[in-house]
This record gives sequence, structure tokens and C-alpha cells, in this order.
Amino acid sequence: MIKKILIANRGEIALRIIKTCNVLNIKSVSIYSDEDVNSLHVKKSHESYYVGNAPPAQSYLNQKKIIEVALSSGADAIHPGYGFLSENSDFAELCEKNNLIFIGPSSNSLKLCGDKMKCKKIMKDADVPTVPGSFDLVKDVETALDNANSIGYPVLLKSVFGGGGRGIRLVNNDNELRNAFELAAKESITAFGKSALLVEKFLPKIRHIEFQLARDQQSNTVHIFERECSIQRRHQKLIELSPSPVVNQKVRDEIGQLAINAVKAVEYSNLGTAEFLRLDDGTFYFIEINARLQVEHPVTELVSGLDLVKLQIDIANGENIPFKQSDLKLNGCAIECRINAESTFLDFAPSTGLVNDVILPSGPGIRTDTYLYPQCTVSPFYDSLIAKLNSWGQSFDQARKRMVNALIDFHILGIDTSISLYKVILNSKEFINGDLSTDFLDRFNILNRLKDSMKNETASKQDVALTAAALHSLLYNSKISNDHKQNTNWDHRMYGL
Amino acid sequence: MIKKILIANRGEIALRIIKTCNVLNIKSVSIYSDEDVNSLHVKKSHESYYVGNAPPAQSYLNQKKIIEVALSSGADAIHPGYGFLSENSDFAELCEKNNLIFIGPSSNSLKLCGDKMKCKKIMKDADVPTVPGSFDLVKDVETALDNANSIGYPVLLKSVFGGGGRGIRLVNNDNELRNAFELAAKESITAFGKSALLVEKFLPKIRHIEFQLARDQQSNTVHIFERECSIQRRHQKLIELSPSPVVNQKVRDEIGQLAINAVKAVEYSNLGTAEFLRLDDGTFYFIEINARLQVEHPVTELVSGLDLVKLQIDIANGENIPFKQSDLKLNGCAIECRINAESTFLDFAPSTGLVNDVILPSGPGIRTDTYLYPQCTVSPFYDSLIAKLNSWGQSFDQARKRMVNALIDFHILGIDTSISLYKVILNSKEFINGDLSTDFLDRFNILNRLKDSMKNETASKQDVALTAAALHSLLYNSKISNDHKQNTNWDHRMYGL
Amino acid sequence: MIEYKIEDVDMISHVDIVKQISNNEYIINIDNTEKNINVINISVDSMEFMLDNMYHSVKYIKKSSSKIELVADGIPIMLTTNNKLNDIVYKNSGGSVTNAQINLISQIPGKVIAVKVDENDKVKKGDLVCVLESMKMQVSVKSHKDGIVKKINIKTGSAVAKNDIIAEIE
Amino acid sequence: MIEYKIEDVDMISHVDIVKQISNNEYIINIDNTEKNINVINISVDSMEFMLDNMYHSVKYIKKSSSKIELVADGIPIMLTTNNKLNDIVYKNSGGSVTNAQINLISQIPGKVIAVKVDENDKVKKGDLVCVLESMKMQVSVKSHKDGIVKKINIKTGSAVAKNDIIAEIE
Repeated sequence: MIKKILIANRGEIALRIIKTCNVLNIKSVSIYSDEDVNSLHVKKSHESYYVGNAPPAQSYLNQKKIIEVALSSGADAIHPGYGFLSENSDFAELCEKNNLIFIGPSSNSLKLCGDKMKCKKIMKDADVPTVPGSFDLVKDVETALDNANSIGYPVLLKSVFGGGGRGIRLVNNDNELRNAFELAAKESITAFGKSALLVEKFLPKIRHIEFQLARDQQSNTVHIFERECSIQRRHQKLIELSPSPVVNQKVRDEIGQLAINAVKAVEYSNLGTAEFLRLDDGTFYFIEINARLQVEHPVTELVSGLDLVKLQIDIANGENIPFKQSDLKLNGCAIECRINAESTFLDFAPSTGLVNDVILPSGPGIRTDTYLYPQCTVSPFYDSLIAKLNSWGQSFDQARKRMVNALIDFHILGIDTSISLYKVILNSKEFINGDLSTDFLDRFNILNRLKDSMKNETASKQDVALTAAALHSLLYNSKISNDHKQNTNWDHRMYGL
Repeated sequence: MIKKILIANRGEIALRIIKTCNVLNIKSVSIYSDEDVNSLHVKKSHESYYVGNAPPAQSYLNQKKIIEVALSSGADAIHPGYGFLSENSDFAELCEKNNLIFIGPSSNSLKLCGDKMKCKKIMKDADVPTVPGSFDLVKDVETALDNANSIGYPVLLKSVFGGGGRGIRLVNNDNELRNAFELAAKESITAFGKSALLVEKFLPKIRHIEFQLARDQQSNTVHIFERECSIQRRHQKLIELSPSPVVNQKVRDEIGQLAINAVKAVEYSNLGTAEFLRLDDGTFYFIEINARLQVEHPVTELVSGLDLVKLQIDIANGENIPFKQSDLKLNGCAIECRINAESTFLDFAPSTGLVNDVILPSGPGIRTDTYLYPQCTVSPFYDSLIAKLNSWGQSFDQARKRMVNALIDFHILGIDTSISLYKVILNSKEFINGDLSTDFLDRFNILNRLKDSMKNETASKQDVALTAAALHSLLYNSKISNDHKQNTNWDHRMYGL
Repeated sequence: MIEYKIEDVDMISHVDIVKQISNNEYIINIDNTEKNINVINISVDSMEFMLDNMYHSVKYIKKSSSKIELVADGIPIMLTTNNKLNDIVYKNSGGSVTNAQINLISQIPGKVIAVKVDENDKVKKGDLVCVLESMKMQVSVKSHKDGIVKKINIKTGSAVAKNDIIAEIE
Repeated sequence: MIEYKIEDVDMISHVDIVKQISNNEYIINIDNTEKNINVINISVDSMEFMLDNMYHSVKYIKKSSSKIELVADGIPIMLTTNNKLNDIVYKNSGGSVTNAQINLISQIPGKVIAVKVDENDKVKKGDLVCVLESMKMQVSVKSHKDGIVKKINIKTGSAVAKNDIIAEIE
């Protein structure tokens, strides 16, 4: 039985894990970099150890040091959170070698999930549909052309060394493909010593829908419903919800079973997520397994009633999942907004520094996971995610309205955040109608609407501003009247009297 | 359809009502006294009107002024919250006369619920069992003796003018009853001009269990499960939970039906609560109907998923309750702690004044309803309830542990609160075992345990205090060294160097 | 009357504080509509007030002679001013006051916190006569003409109503 | 070494700061057990530190010559002191230092922020010789005897190690 967990992470997720540890009477050990000496996860854990300088490579990615701290502190398990070392199979292996329980899948399973090509082939064998395209690296332009013609244009030419949208070319015909292939191969050889290209069907107006999965060491497997994460910006999720407006129980059962098949095929254990793309015609394609606790796990917690971190720990302890698929009932609707510290109109540049004041929203159906507190600082060294605002409602619309009001109540002074952007998205008729897609922001010109909305907000505050300005002239000056006695006659007199 | 609601209340319940108004796109109008000009309900509502001086009689009980404000602001309904005018049938009548919707039962129904003697007789006719005793005022000592002997000693001799435990005498035999009757009658005549006494069976070790009810104007009636509110201090509820550890589905169905019969008997409409006493042998006795939204309504919201304020407004709008009894499923367990501003060891005296700092607990399963914010003040003019901390869990134990950790995380600086007391109660084996009763605090010597627990806490912080004291001598003095240069040689030297 | 233009809003607005009702209450005129103001809190860089019974919180960021930057209910707003105040002051204290007028009249109610002249003192127009406190601000009352202080009707601590005669200057 | 008694706890404790490891790190000895201290933040009335890698936050409420009132992790604690510091200081600077000893020795490492005497100055025992900065605090180094400053080995800005000779006084 796990009695002490080292949390190899920081920020809100470290705090989230500490909360479950407290409920389970498990001691929590946190780690911190120079930058995080004043962070809440340091204060809220039972023990806390310094692991290195601010840059992640020297601290939160410093495998050797983290293992050292885990061993010397007497921890018997490591929870990696998300990001950092959470999907690093070497780290999982290092834990295994040191008899530390890595709260996540085995290193072998992690390796498999990380190798997207291999994973895609395994899915083919398991009859889990993937995005049409090549199953191997495309060695020459002729193979690429064959592939493209068999799946039909437009196609994407992708470098396996890319990621997050980089190294991807959209081509519409044989000619374009020939040109693009030559360029891409050259680039790849220059940069990585070899060409490693794929051809994949280009899919317009797609939704990102994922299934939360749990699999214990006895191979019992369940899905805990879907999350729709289509509201994104450059492949970064912004808003997630469950259920998806386009998933009914029939689809949930069907794709949920595919997701279960997918994790079985890679001999996965613990919690994970199977990500799918969904086309407008209702086709689902598997894309990958996220072999970790997801940022957006609270959405699933709110509609399932489960504590997913507890479930992770239980599974890591070798316990059976304590419920069957048929026991799970999707209850109401939950939405998450990832509050980022960023300046929307400075091309979403990170906004860092001192947070002068914070007031968290609360009340019926509202859950806020955050590491913010008044006078804390947001570091430029780490992720811009500063808070996860979740709302639950009996219906999508109740959850949505609760979220809108919680966004209004969420007061963060000192840095720019994505709160205003989310207000516009959540109030848009397209979001209300569930017309979501990964290009939602562009398709509906959301940034322009945000600009308009801000203009309207300014206009609505016109009388307030005018009043404040007039009172300022009247009352504020009086505050400094002692320094300015030599003014004109009746210098501080009121206008109308 | 209600479009604008005046909230005739203050504090957390005013804020709670505003939140639902916002979700329903209903404008909220708040009122405030001198004392509350800086209160959050003033800031968070759409409009806010001053209604009088700090004493409630001049402001929050100022019926004429409140009606005036409602009419002039264009409100079409008044939500009374709890306390203040919420169960005042005159006020409900005044609303009715002014064509303002009183969000609660009709003035007639309120009048009936307020007349405990009449109510008791109605319940007798409706076959709702009440505490054995006289159904009429006991005019003379002989009648009292008859009553006492027919229900059996010990009995309570109660003055109907009492309340909250005052004017109650416990008597064990005929002799004691004769003496007590004489004294009580004299007292009553001196104070109120007439004697108005009741004889009632004395019930030891009772639980307080109540059923949440909803009844629409079309007479559809449902109960929304029970709440156990046995943890009390001098008839003031401290901790509430749902479900009760001693209510299974069979009992819930049975007593729930009694509760439904009770509200039907007084032609109740809107939300209300039927309060019962439960004896150790499983007998339930109806005591009264609370004709308002209860302080502890969040407990029911958490296990039912409903928004009870919304349900109140829907019913006030003449709508049907949008679900049937059989649609309601009790989901998990919820606990509420009423955080009071009081000094436990100064006989629970109110603790008022400036709140230097507040950090609210949050996270999975935690809901905090409060009017506190950093630098706010707690007024001596009003209720000592400053926050309601609610936890939800799949099981009682998960809810309990989440509550314990949330109590630890709840940081209130500047005033004394009941948080420490609740930590002791929630960690006690008797609470864990569900061995609850209205005399829980006395029966288990909770105050002594709190003293012990505080001693243990002090002892556990011994090393911290010693370290702090030593560092203080070492480092703090150095901060003022500039002012104290004339000290002895090496005045600021370190000890061991 | 002050003229303001709000950046991003294509309109010039005219604002006038019409009168003070009580210590914290004012009537303000914005583009010919009267509104009630109730000031709740005021500090050097922020103000909270009710505008027609709606609560607002404003932080003052920067002020120059022609620009005011503030944050109204969390929304940053920039105002450009066309301040006609000086004209009005000039008109009232210069234009309409003739040299023959003896009485120095208080144009506001307030409490006397300092008397700066004695009877029979020689004063010049613009010399400080007394300081009043009104609406939590100090107001310097200056002589309306050159002359000799014949009579002082106030003393430190006394209350002054609007139109009370503060002093007689001949 | 300081002796403390915590109110409500029937035990007298002995605390000793054993050594400073780095700018914010110390080793402390509490009743014969050594513990690591890492000071995170310090202000006039509060301190945050790690004690054997556990975070603690302490607010100082009141201090008199024999009592310290503080709030440790939210828990109010009263300590009574039996401060033996003065004895030690007396022993070191009075008792054990003979008048014949010439060298004024630094008992701490630090940086010189001011030199208050010149060579050949006459000094009395207790006169200020220099000010060192160490661990964010200023330490006044005073003459250990009456005499004349024969040699000064330091200057403003220079570093001084423990046991370095600051000056020679004859």
C-alpha cells in the first residue's frame, strides 16, 4: 500500500494531487525549483525538497535528483502529474529499477504509446480506425503519390519529427505533393540526418473528442465517458466539456468500446485517455493515447463523481477498479476553462509577474483548481496555465451560464489572462448550439468579436468613467489640497454650488 | 415571469440568491443598512438600495421601506432568504397586496406554520405523528397531571411564549409537576399577562432529521431527501448532512411521505422543510414546518443536483415542478459546517470586527458559500454565520475527509471561528460512526476534547515555535540593529559561531 | 461642466456635478440626464460609488492635464478632457464680484478648520482668509478684493452654511 | 543556547543555532537533535522557513525580555525564555579576553560595510571599530579593550572570514 507519494510536478496539478493524498492519509512530498520556493505546493505538502534551478531541465525534469529525493524522503511512489516526466518511459523505467511505484502505465506501455507509428499499426490490428494515410514512413515520392491517391486529396505531408502543428504541409494534387515532398525530405535530412515523412488524409472542420479510460493491473477496463476538447488554439486545448454535444449514448457505447480496445492493444494500465478526431459525418478516427492524468480530468470527475487521482493510486496499489462499466452514470454536464496567463492581443504572449490580487469564484456547481494566491508570482519558466475553472450543471446550459458568471467573478489583478476570451466564446451562439470544431476561433472570427465585445464593454461603462472622472476632479484634488494652497480663488470649489 | 427580484436579506444567502438570478438572467436588487455599505451583496447585485440603520428593525425588518424599494426599483418579486422577514406572514401579505410575488408560501400558509399549536392539531388530523403531549394549552395543574400520567414521566412543561430552550422545565413526577406548574404559570402571567403552558413527553438522546419539500401551485409535491441536523448547540444547528446515517431507502420513503402529508395539510406551496425528531428506537415525530429556504439547503443541492433557489423561483412563477418523486436519485453524501464568528471558549460569544485575511478552501467536492473577503468586517448587529462550508463525496467517509481537509485549508485571520471545534467533531469516532444526537457536544465532552486537541496541536508545533524563537533572536534583532548600535559588544552575534 | 471624450466611443460627453445632497451624495448631470451618486469609499487611487443605485469600483491609473486613465469595474478606459472649470472659476470670482461688495460669502457649507486673518488686517484679493472642511476636503477661502478685514463672523471649529457671511472686507 | 518553556507543555527545551550553512540555511539543535532550517521569507513580524523540509509559517505577536508570543502554522504559542545569551557575551568579551590580547578577531564571517576608526586612533573598550554585514544583518564590532589602533586589516567592501584579525589594538 502506497503511504508516501513524491509529486514530480508543480502548480495546480501538484496541489490537486496533494488534496487526494490528504483525503487518503497518504503523505505528500513535493519538489521545487528556485522559482517555486514561494509556491503553494511547497507549503501544502508534508515535505518539500529543492531539486534545482528554474529551467525545467535542471529541476522538474531532473530525473536523477528526483529519484534521489524520493528515496531519501522514504516515498514509495511517484506521481508525475501531466507534462514534465509524466510520459517519459525512461523515467518510468528508472522508478521501476529503484522500486518506486510510478503512478501511471508501465515503461513498456509508455514507450509504445509514445511511438505513434507503432501505435498506429497496433490499432490497425486491433480494428481501431485511425486517420487514413501511410502506416510506415514514406521513403520516396512515388510511395507518397500512391498513398495520396488511394486516400484522396487533399492530404497532409507530415514529418514525424514535428509536433504541435510544425512540419506539416497541406497538398491538393500530385504536383504539389511532388514539390512538397522534395522540400520536406531535404529539410528533414538537414535537420535530423534522415527523412521521416508520413502522408495523411487532410480532415477539415474536425472535432477533438477523447475518452477517459481506466485499466487495472488485472486488465479490467472501463471508459469514464468522453470529453469534447474542440475549442483549441494552435493545438492547445482551451475549453473542454463532457458530455460532447454530438455524442449520444449509442455513440458513447460504440466509441467507448473502441477506446477500451485501443488501451488493451497496448497493454496499458492505470488512467489514460484515447483521443479521437470526429468528422462532420460522425466518423471517429483514433489519434493517440495520452498516457497520463489529463489537465481536463476535473470535467470527468464532475460528471462521474469519481476522484480520478484516487483511482490512479488505487490501481497503482494493484487494486481492482471498484465498479463496472454499467455502474457508471453520466450525471449532468461539466465545462472547464483553462485560464492562461497570456495577452490575447499580443499574439497570446505569456503574461508573467506579480499577481497583486486574486478572488476565486465559488458557489453552486463551481470548482476552481489553481495555484494562485494574492501576491504570488507567475513564472516565465513554466506553463501559462494558472487556473482551471470548472462548472457543473444539470444541463449544458446551466453549466454554461454558471461558467459565464464564474468567469465574471474571477478576479485576477496584475497579469493578463484568457478570461475575456472565454466569456466571448461561452456567450457565442455557436458555442451555445454546440457547433464546435478545432478551428472554432478562426471559423467564427472570435478575436474580432472579442475586440467588439471589449468596445461594447467600454461603452457600457461610459457613465461610470465619466462620473469617476468628475468625482476625481472634485474629490481627489482635495486630498492634495495641502500641497497646493496657492491656487486660484476657490480652487477646490464645487461646480454647481 | 419574474424578471427582477428584490432580495430582502444580506450576507451569504443574499449572494447565493444573486448567483441563481444571474444564471436565470433575472435582475437582482439588494438592500443594505449602514453597516453593510461595504458588503459583497451590495457589490454583486444589479441595483442596491439603502434601507436604514444597522439595527435589523430599522433596515432588514423594515417592511414598509422594503416594499417601497421593491416597487420603485421595478422588482416583481421578493426573495426573503432565511431569518429576517422570511416567515413573517404580515410581510407576505403586504407583498401580496402590492402585487409583488413573495417567493415562499402564501401568507395564510405561513400563518398556519407559525402557529405551532394549530399546526400540531392539523397534523393529528392528517395522521402525522407529533411528540406525545397536550394538544391544547394546559389551563390547570390537574389537566397537566392527567396529561403527564397518560404520556408517562419524565415530561417537559413548556411555555408557548418561550423558544430556543427558554421557558422549559423537566419534571419527573407528580410532585415536581405541581411545583413547576405553579412557578411557570406565575412567571408567564407576570411576563405575558396570561399562562400558556404545554405538557410534552421528554425525549432523551434524540436526532434532528428533516425532509426538504417542494410543492408547486398545482399541488404537485415531492420530498428531496432528508438532512440530519443533530449536531447542535443550544438548538442552533452546527453541522448538517445528507443522507442521515440512520435513514435507509425504506425509512426515507415512509417518513418522506409523512412529510409530504404534513405540507399538504397546511396547503403549503413553494420550498419548505418538515422537521422531525427521531428516537433511538426509530420512531419519528413531526415538530414543525420551516416555511423558507433553509441555511443548510446546499447539502440537498449537492446530493440531488438541483438548484433549490431556481426551483423556488420556478414555483413562484406558477410552473410545475419539472420532475417526479421517482426521478430523484440521492447521489453520494454531503456535509455542511456552519462557520460561525464566535469564541468557543468564551461561551461561544460572537467574535466581530475586521477580517484581515481570508483564504477559501476549494477543489474536488468543496463548495464554500460566504460573504467574507479580505479586509471585510463582521458586524455585531447580525447573525454570526459567516460561511457555509460544504463537502460532497461518493461516500460519507469521503465527504467527511474532504471536509476535514477543507477546514484545515480555510484560513480566516482577525476573528475567532468555530473551525477548530468542527475539526474535533469531524475527526471524532462517534461522528465517524454516525452516533449523532442533539446533545452530541455534551454527551461526548467535545469541548474538553477540543481543549486536549489544542494542547496536542501546540505540542506538535513545539519545534516550529522553538526554531522561530531562536531565529527571531538571531535575525529579527538584526533588522533593527541600526537603531540599537549602542548595545554590548557583539550584540548581534550568533550563538554558536 | 467638463467635456470628456472616451477613447473608442465616438461621442463627446458633458458632465456636471449639479449639487451635493449630503456628505457622500451628489447629483451629477451626464449629457442632460441627472443621476444620483453615492460615494462609498475613496482613497488616493480608487473610488467606490453607487451610480443610480448600481455599485461601481474605479481605479485611477494616471492623470495628466488632458487625459485620465482609469479602470472602471475592471475595464480600462481612457478619457480625454476639455476642462472648462478654470473659465467658470474666473467668471465667478472675477467677473461677477464687484469691488464694492463687502461681504465674503461662503459658497459651500463646511466646518472652519483655520482662520488666517485677524480683524483690521490688510488683505489683498486672493489672500487666504480661512480654510473650510467640506466633503472630506479642505477648501481655501480667499479674499474677493483688496481691503481691510472689518469683521470676522467665524472661528475655528464653527460650522458655516452656504451663503453665510464669513467676513466683511472694506 | 537558549532555554525555552512552552506554555501548556511540561518540558523545558534547549535550542542552539549550531551553524550557518549558506545564506538562508542553518543547522539548529533542539534538545540534542539537529535539524535543518531553510529560511524562505522574513519580515518584521513574520517568518517562513522549512524545518527538516517541512514548510512552516510563523507570525510574531509580541516579545518581552522573557516572553515570546507567536502563531506557528496558525496555532498561538507562548514561550517563556531563559536567555543565557548575555552570560555568553559577557564571558567572551569580558571574561576570556585579557587586556594583553592585541588582536581584535572577527567571530563571524561577513562583509565590511563601514570602518569607524583610523590607525593610531585612541579607543576605549566598547567603541565601535567596524560594521560587518552577515546573513542580511549588520553586526557592530567593538573594541575589546582600551588602547591605540596599531593596524587595521580591513577596508569597506572587503570580506572577513571567521577568526580573521580585524585590527590590532595595543
